[in-house]
Amino acid sequence: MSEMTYLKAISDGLRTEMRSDERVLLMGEDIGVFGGAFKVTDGFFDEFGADRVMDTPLAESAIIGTAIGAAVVGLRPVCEMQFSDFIACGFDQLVNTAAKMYYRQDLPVNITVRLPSGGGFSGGPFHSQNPESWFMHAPGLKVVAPSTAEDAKGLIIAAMRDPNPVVFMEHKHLYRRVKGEVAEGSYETPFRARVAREGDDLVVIAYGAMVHTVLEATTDLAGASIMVLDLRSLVPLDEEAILDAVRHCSKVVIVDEANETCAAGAQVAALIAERSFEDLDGPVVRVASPDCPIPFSPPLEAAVLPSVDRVREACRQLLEY
Amino acid sequence: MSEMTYLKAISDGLRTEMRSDERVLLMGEDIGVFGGAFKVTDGFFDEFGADRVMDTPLAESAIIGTAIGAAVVGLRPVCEMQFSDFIACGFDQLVNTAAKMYYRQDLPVNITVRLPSGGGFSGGPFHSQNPESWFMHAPGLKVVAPSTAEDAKGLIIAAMRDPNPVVFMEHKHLYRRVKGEVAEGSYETPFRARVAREGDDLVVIAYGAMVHTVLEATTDLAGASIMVLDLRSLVPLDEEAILDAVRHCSKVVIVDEANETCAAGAQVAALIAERSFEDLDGPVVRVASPDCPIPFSPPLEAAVLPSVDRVREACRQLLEY
Amino acid sequence: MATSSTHVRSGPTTHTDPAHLTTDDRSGLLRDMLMMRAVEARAMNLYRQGKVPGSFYDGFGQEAVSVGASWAMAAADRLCALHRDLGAHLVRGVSPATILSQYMGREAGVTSGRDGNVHFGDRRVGCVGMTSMLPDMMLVATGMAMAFKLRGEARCALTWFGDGSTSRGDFHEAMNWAGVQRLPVIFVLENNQYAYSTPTNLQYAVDPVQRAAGYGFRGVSIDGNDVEAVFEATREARERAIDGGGPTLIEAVTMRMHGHGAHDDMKYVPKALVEEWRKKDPIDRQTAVVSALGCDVEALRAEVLAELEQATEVALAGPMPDPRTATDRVFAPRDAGEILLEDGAAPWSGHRQ
Amino acid sequence: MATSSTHVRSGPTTHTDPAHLTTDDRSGLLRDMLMMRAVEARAMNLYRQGKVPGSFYDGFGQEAVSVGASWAMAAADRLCALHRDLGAHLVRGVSPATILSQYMGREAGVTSGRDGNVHFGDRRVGCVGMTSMLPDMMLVATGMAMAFKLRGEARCALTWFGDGSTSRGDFHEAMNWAGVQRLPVIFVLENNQYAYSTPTNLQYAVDPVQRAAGYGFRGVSIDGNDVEAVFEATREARERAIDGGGPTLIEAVTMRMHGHGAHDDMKYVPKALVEEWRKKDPIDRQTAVVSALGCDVEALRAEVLAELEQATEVALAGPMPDPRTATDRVFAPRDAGEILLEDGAAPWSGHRQ
Ligand SMILES: Cc1ncc(C[n+]2csc(CCOP(=O)(O)OP(=O)(O)O)c2C)c(N)n1
Ligand SMILES: Cc1ncc(C[n+]2csc(CCOP(=O)(O)OP(=O)(O)O)c2C)c(N)n1
Ligand SMILES: [Mg+2]
Ligand SMILES: [Mg+2]
Repeated sequence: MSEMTYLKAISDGLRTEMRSDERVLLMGEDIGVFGGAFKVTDGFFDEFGADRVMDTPLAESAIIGTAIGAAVVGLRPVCEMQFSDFIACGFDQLVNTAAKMYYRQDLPVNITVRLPSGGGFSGGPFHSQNPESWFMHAPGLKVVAPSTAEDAKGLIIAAMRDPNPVVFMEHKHLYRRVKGEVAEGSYETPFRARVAREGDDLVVIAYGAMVHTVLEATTDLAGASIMVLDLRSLVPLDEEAILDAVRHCSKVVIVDEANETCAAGAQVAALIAERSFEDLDGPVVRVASPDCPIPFSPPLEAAVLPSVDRVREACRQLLEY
Repeated sequence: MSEMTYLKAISDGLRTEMRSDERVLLMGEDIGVFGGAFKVTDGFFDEFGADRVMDTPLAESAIIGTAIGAAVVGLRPVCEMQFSDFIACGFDQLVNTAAKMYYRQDLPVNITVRLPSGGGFSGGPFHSQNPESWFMHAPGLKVVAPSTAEDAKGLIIAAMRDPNPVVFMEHKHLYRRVKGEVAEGSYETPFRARVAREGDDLVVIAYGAMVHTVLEATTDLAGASIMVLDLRSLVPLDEEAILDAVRHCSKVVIVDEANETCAAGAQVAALIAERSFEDLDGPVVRVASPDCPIPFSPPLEAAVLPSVDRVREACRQLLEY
Repeated sequence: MATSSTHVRSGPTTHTDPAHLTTDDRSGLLRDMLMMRAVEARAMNLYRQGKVPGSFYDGFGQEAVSVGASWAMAAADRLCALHRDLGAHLVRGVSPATILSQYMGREAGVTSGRDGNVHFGDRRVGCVGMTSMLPDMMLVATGMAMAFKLRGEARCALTWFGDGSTSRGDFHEAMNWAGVQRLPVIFVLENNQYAYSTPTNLQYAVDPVQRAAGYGFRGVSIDGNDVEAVFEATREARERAIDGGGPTLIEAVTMRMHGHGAHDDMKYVPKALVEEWRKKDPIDRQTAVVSALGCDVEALRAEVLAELEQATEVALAGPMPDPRTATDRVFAPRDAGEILLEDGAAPWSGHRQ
Repeated sequence: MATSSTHVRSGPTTHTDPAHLTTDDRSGLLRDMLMMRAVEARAMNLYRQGKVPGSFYDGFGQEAVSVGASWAMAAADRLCALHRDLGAHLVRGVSPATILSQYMGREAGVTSGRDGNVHFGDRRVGCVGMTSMLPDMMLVATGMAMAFKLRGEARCALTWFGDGSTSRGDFHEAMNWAGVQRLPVIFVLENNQYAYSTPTNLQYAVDPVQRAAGYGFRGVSIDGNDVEAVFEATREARERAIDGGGPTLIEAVTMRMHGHGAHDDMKYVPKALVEEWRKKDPIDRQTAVVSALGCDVEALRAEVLAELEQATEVALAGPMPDPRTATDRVFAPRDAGEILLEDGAAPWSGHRQ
């Protein structure tokens, strides 16, 4: 065990798997010599060389498309988008070619697509997006979103080993802010939810960076006992864990950093509305970014992203319901 | 008034607006000499010429991107994707450049993007998709989806006049199957929901092709009085009409042809779960395509798309709840 | 300028060197073209009878392009065939019965009814099923070639695409990537003069074969209705690829002799153009070549038709897929990690030497 | 082949014809470059003081490219400036105070704090704010040019982009579209040798200026650190565009003299390369030209700095945006339909004749 940041845990997972599986190949812009825009692959170039830590042309469709090709002949490419926002430029290859290949042709596409996502540091409209729900709505893609260092390592390893295309949401704002004990060597985190805190009066469901916002917001909230459920995986979605938590607490708040409409949280809310009707003692409350681009200027950005205060207020109101 | 198909109503709307506003320009693959893959622009080339009914190269990003450029200097381009599925190839320009321009720069982007969507005719995984929820999750885009000939004309005209980028979902399976009385001349359909049938015991919420499936499924359903709400617009979403209907009926079924997870219906369900808690006499039931690519072979496709039977069964069960 | 620029101008038309083809090869090429045409003609009939759901596309008049190019490929090479390239599947070893089942959406089709018409690729013969979005497969082929190069394998990847497809960004991203990495990939531009109804002058100002030079590799334009010329250009490109000489763009100039799909009467194509090209029919041409060598083409034709009859019967007798399986196979199970493309048939005698 | 092919090979380097520039023009070019450098240096300071949120990118050493090219543009022309092109905004008339406000996310910035750093364009001076996804603006510029051509207007559109940006599909789609329609659009490829850390040999095998020929229009490579050469090449391209001669790809060869952003120490760039280019500083060069003409460059410099001081004060005194407005303006109101790009400043004397 050693303590490391969320970022280092991702690096550690990639490195561990690359050492044990020579089929793993990293592809992306500036990931080699430079070590990546966020330094996730710092030092990899020296250890693994240009062939396995490939500095690609600036071409997202090509990164995904060639990775698919390499995968179906036996490599296990991990693609980095420099920011998750740029996946819009490789969208077609991901949702059409990669996602549907196994269903259509019985041919698995073992690629992992790393998407550094999220806001909170004045990245503005093109460097702050949380695009996960687009991929939840593209059958054939798995989507995971760790919130802790431990899970970051375990999920990136599991993603590389999963024969399906896996979209790995890594939240930029967690990279260096979040630290934790991480086991040495190789392990996999299952694509299932995790109870981040036990509780009885209300459950808050979140994933990625919002797990931390939620934990902070619900610590010592007027003495209430609040469960926090960290989804970890969005596809597959751990429906059982969600329904169990709601059954146990009878009240639920769902928090998304993404824009509200058709976000992951909308799916979770819809699930609960359909399956937990008799368990609910109050409305299914959502907290999310409103439907606008994520603004650059700090006061504007702070007004848009779900804050500790907004989550706390939502919980307080629901507790009183 | 004259009776025409849904398809002809779209043509009629385009033609009417082109005659009165010379800024309107149609762009797309094979829309000129050939009149479009579905013949929506049949005859337009002869009437308006190659400059206003532009046969473009096979390049979706270019179609959207150049349309944006033309719009900000005063034209009003209407882009046709040959099938809605191909919008994945122009995704970036739509969600990043068009959608965010007004918010970022105070510069409206008056483009309309026509997306012939939906399944039901063995189009297979690449010619049957219903991608509307991707665009609902891209702030800055309006999204409309007519179900009738009358609304098809009124919404396409309103879309062209709206200064924002509007995604116009036209369901291929309605093109020639659905007919209706359509007023001559110019009119706009508001971006609001419409009660397709009054009722008191249960409301079914749908849009596009599913409105017809729902109307058929709920005609004479064990004597129940079933309201059908046709959303018509997905962004903006007519929240008031939805909440009113639920308040009135206390039971709701939401039907999507799209894949279930994070679909438009998920957002509607989430809205109801949050805002109608005290009005509900039963779970918020959803009927949608399961999360898989839309298969080609008729028995497989029929097993996936929401059918009259599935909707009827869902309503029956909820009525008995 | 800190650029390594390799200026390779487009070369002249490659001519067939018959030394590479035995008489059996040459009649084999004809046989596969005959079978492609026969299968598509049959499928068109089945379509008109309502037995092929959805829409129907064929490669009538373009048989030489897919057959000629795939004939040059070795068993370990990998292919992505497009919608005019039925011949490639036949060459690689997919049976006519499987193909007809595929068209009809039957369980025995390559995709078990999950995808339609030519949107398929049998992974057991080294083919990736095409994505409809054109030309996505150029990047997939480039990626396969990248893997071959990284592993130091003497194999190559090949894909086809049309004149219209050259307008899309993925064409460029693939050409550029393949050029930068000097990959063993062969791009066959099937220039059939139209993209649906759109003539090439609305698609490009300069013939795309000229662009190869701007990516640092060879571009060659050949007669796409001469199956042996297509074979020879591909064979040569393959040799270069395997030898580390990088990619090749082959433009096979041909003509789409049917509508874009079964629904299209192609009124937009000048009649004279069609007439002109009818005289260049690739099957007629190869028939003349093979007849001159003393082969009995009529017997070959009869053999093909007999095989097709049987295939049709088999296909028609097969069941439709079970609707309860519709949502199976969205995700591969964990142990599917070892399922990859497998080797295909490689009929050319040169591969057996 | 049913293609209309216009073979236009890349031309030789264009040399400045000083007849097109008066002494005032020549010192004006210098002034704008001085101001660009001064504003960016100030902004970098403000960034280090924590007053510029997010990240910070500049165009140090590349001032000639944006200033020279935008100087050739007329008021009615339309521009999309990229992240190294601050000079273009200055030339078109955006004030240094507005720009500093923009960097600091203040209400008085062009985007009222909604977008950051150089991600802006003031529609009131005919500029479209860049989308971060490179090179999306090539298509937007192409679309503006298309509208001009359709309406028969004697105007053109211009956009810049980097060497890295040429690898993306949108580069190709724009080049191809512009070539097919022969549009009045000017593409300025700012080749500064690197895309973030990626050198050009990983980006392309052949210098992209060679590709223009493959799209049927002129490509020219010029010294991007010679502001008058950039001006002249752009002026000439603009004349051709307005005369119906179609697009031009201008490659301005330059060097990025700072890191990709403020966080980047560019260790990956050979020191010798930086040293070599330091001697070619575009401001030094134009200073020599203008001094030789008898202008008092020191006075000019002082004037620029004084203006900058004042601008900084104004910007620093301005308020941050009101958080309650954060979700305003997602959609334009119905009557916004008439809001379009407006004319910008066009300082070149040639436009006043
Ligand atoms: C990205 C994309 N846009 C649109 C289409 C619809 N479409 C299918 S085939 C076709 C024409 C293709 O022309 P070409 O590349 O010349 O191939 P051909 O059919 O002539 O063989 C079009 C527009 C598509 N398949 N993919
Ligand atoms: C589509 C896309 N992918 C990735 C990025 C991230 N990114 C920003 S600038 C940059 C390098 C751009 O290089 P170049 O085009 O040469 O411009 P330069 O910065 O050198 O002026 C990258 C990779 C981006 N902006 N857009
Ligand atoms: Mg074609
Ligand atoms: Mg650069």
